[in-house]
Amino acid sequence: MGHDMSEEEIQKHVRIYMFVFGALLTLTVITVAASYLHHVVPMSVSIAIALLIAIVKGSLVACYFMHLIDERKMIYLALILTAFFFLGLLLLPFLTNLDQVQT
Amino acid sequence: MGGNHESTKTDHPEDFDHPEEHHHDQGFWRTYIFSVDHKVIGIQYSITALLFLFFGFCLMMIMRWQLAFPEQPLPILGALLGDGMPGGVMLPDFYNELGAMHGTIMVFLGVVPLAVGGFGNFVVPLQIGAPDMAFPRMNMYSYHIYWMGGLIMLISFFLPGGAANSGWTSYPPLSVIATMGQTFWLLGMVFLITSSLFGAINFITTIIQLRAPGLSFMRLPFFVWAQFVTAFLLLLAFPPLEGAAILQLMDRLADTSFFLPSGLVVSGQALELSGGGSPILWQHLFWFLAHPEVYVLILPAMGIVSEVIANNSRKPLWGYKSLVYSVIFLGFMSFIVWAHHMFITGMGTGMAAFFQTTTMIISIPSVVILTALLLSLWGGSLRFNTPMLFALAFLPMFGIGGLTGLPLGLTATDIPLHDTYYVIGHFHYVVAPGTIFALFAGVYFWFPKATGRKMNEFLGKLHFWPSLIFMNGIFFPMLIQGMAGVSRRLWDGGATYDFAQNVLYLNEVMSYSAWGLGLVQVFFIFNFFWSIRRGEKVGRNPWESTTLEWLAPSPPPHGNFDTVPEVYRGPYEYNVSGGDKDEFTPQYKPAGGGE
Amino acid sequence: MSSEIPYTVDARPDTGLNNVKIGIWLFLASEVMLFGSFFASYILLRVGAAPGTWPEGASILNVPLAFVNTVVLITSSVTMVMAWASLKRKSLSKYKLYMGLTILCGVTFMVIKAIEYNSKFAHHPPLLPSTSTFLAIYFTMTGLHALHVVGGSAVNAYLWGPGSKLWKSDPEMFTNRVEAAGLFWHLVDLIWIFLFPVLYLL
Amino acid sequence: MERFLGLPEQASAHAGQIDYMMGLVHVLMVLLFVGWALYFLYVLYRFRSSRQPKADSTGVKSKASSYVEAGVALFEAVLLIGFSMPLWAERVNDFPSEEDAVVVRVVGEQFAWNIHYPGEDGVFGRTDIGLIDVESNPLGLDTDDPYAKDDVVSLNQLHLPVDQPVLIYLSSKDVIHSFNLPHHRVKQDAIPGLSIPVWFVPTVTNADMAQRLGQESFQFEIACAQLCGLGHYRMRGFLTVETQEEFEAWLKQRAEEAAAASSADDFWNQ
Ligand code: HEA
Ligand code: HEA
Ligand code: CUA
Ligand SMILES: [Cu+2]
Repeated sequence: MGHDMSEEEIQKHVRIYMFVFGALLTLTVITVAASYLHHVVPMSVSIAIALLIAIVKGSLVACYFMHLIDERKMIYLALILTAFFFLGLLLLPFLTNLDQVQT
Repeated sequence: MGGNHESTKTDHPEDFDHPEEHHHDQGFWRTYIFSVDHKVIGIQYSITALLFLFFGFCLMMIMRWQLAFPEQPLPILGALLGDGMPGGVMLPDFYNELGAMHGTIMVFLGVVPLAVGGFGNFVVPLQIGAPDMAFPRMNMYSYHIYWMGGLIMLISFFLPGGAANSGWTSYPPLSVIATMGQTFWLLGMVFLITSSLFGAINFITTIIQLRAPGLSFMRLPFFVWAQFVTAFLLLLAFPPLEGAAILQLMDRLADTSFFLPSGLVVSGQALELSGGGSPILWQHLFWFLAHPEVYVLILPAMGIVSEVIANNSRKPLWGYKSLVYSVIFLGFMSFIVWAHHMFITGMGTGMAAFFQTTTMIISIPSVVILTALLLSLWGGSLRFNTPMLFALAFLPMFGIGGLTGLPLGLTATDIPLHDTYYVIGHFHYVVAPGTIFALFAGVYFWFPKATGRKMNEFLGKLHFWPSLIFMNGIFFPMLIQGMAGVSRRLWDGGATYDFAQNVLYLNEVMSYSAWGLGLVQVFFIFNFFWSIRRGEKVGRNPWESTTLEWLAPSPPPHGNFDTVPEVYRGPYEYNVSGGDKDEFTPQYKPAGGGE
Repeated sequence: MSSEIPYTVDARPDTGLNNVKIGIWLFLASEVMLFGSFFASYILLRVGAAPGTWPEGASILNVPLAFVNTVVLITSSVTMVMAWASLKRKSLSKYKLYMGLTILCGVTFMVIKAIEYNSKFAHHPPLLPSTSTFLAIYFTMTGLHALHVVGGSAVNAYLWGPGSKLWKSDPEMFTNRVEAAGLFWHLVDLIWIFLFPVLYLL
Repeated sequence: MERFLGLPEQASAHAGQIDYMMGLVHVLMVLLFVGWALYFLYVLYRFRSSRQPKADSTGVKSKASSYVEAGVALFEAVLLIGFSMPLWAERVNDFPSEEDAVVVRVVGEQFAWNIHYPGEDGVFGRTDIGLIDVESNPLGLDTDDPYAKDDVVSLNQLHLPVDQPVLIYLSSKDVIHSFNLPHHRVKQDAIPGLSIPVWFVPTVTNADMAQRLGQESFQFEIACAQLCGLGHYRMRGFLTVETQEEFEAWLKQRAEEAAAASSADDFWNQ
């Protein structure tokens, strides 16, 4: 974020914040509501829904509250690197469980 | 807020403040203990880390007695070591404590703090022409957190049951049912990790932000590149171990069972646990850190060696670009090879194929780096001073260490070699005559910058040659023993086993070499302290070097440079212009501007 | 001072960033990896659990309370970003108001958390980390997250109180600090956004 | 080659393959090392500053080093795809069926190896950690289970018939151990909570090995390769490879001993 912002720009930002706030609240309600669905749909589906919503919410926070939507190249590079290793880390349990020697 | 952003940009650095004039007396505590000056912090780190290295080595020298002469009382010292050595004879538990602590201290309290905290702190800001690190206060904290972590580790020796005794790898369930020392080990690790994280953030920010005008990334000295990549490894690989340490602390203190499966029976007694955990999980989290960690041990060393070789071969490094790309690639790949330490845990074909392939791939950039350094020598005018000797010896020693990594990295050949002395031999070749030699090279090389005096050359050579011989006397026999199948971490060095009998004689060879190595360090220690006061006085650039740190006074004052340096060229322009006398063009020399 | 460090406040022209901004983002990257290791452990333990032994979060944990806490934390994120925007508008009083609200939210979150923990301990038989692996990972992850909330709130409180004096002498540096604290606070929020469904709902 | 490298004598069907590959890797290593070392020594001599007062900054132009690097990469690829992966697949995929193999359960504990044979019926009896008794029932075998009646249990004594595939189910009671048969090129961690299969074909009996080495007698050893506590160094077991007849005789004898011991127990319990 450059340091000189005009009043209008700030106004615009604030409007976006309020919009994101609303979206986050709505999505939270949806997640909770959807979690009661799992008696109807299979577990895997409800896991997918919950995680999908969480990812959308997380992205909203990151992009707008944390201003990632317009950040500098250097920060993107560092975060892409992190994201890559983070995914590697999450892969680790699957690697372990799926590939244990068995007869 | 001085208007210093202005002055960094100006082409007339004369109006930059002169540090000396502002040097007010800050008192002993602020100057030497709670200093925020990167040079003081670097020296604090270096001395503390050297002491830890020496301590870690002493632990090993005691262990080597037991390995050479199992169950014979250790003369003199044995009586002083208390409970672990009744009558001077080492107990198996005490052996395990010493082994675990040797590994931990060498890696986390010795080499990393010296290579990164010490050399990184002292040299990096100077080499990029910065007045200090980006966050000086955080820098100070990271040193103080470091020694506290070290202190916790030391205290653990005096606990009932002694220090941690489950190896530096701390595999559960063994580590979870171990004595209280393990709790301290974990706490200590949390401190050390936190300290390293602060350091890593600081280094990355410093290198991105504080490069002098004109110093583009591709003009950075290779040492800075190595530190840059190292910092990323620390930043991203350490947190998972911190997480794992927290989980293991929970297992030990809150009776959870993250790493404990159901149905454990220890000494015939079923453990009361909720169970359901996984011992392999720890191994994954540990090695997710610890493999990048071993590159943390080697990259700064490669950086030091490159600086010393460029300087003392008096010519540009061969293939600077390929060095830089290799080191970046190496850093990147080091995150996806971790499970090569776990081939024997019962790994299926898919995972084994993946991890041995990545392991073979990661050996290629190492080969490229070594090749570039070797080719750099061709056509040079080699000066064999002490730092150069250590740097040169690094090459074949790292060569042996690296090459022995190959049979370990292939699953089929890892079957007989895993957890034998072959592994111990492999990595000691890379860390001891490899990294330790590089660090020695660095000490001899930058000592004049830190103190304004050179270390004694004759003593230096007296230190180097026997060290080289003894190092090989210790570690080559390990490869032989490992081939013969002798397991590591054996209290009696394998004497129990029939199949080990015909390589047992090597235990004595190794032990005598280790004590010999210990003995000749006296030359170094003496030289070090003697030279601080009595060494030959030198000017700013005793080695006739091209990089920026040699522009600053020796020792550099607070704020480092008289004026903000500007950079006009790449890092290693030795003898690039004609003539038949040795010459060099420092990075801060403007284009066309002759002598 | 002679050794003033460049770009502590102003952006370096070629990177477009000041030191604090890079520093805080790197720190956040390491935090992501830290929590990543917990999420990885969670997955591994859950996938590896004997069939039928992994409880459904909602059957043990209190979803309504956690829902309220989610709302509280999201709100605090908004007030945090509003606090920063107020500084951009050069209004310290507005800033104090929003920052105060953020701190209040943080405290509310902790109070609710404490109620939640207490009801677990008071349960018969008590539900402790050692009761089951699920509870173990629940307490560890939420506990560590709670520590982050406490730490973040402490920083916020400092910036609300004594730290805000800096506004007078160096408003830009102060704004940068608030921004950095904000980034940390949003990350804490973001982590909770994932913790909530993963632990409570699935 | 295994002689040259100092590996233990080979005693299993796959040992030769592993050793062959071990030889190949070491040939690559030695070639690289010696090649570079010769270059290195020459350079140190040729370009010392007294002989070469001014460096020539041109640098090496030859492409030879790139070819060497490419060669190394190629060699590694061959080792990987041609040797390591197939060998590994054979070890962890191609398990013999339980009918064709001698099936044994090996359970590590601090600091001993419990060996458990299923007996005539080929089915392991039920075990329960509640029944474990350090002295009399280290495995916690449930003697009321009909499958358990004929099971044979021994401590640190693993007997196997020669030239027959062996399928071992490896686990541990307490901490991680590692089941290492140096002569058979077998090593596998024993991890509590998991039962990990290992297989191999022993090809040399104790007696043959004694003869090969010109010794009076010979005993294969089981070593523990993973740090497991203060007795790690002495967690040594014995493997006896013998003819089918000897093996069966031993099993029978063990079964009788066990029966005698348990009836003695009963006597004292009355
Ligand atoms: C600085 C530390 C360091 C470095 C750089 C390396 C480098 C490598 N390591 Fe090593 N390793 C360790 C430290 C290190 N290692 C440690 C500490 C352990 C044990 C941990 C424990 O269990 O306690 C270990 C264990 C270890 C294992 C696990 C073994 C086991 O437990 O079974 C494996 C397996 O793949 C492995 C592989 C490799 C490989 C392929 C490389 C490659 O990167 C090497 C590439 C280099 C080369 C191929 C050299 C090129 C040489 C030339 C070009 C010739 C030059 C010649 C002259 C100059 C004459 N290492
Ligand atoms: C960086 C890592 C590092 C380094 C440098 C070393 C260095 C040495 N190591 Fe160690 N070692 C490990 C890491 C390291 N080691 C690890 C991780 C293990 C495995 C542990 C485990 O099983 O869990 C291990 C295990 C290990 C074993 C196996 C034990 C066993 O399996 O039972 C042995 C056996 O001989 C050994 C020996 C040595 C020796 C003789 C040195 C020598 O090379 C030491 C040389 C040291 C110096 C030369 C220091 C000199 C310093 C000074 C002189 C300071 C001067 C001070 C001032 C000026 C103030 N080490
Ligand atoms: Cu069992 Cu080592
Ligand atoms: Cu590794």
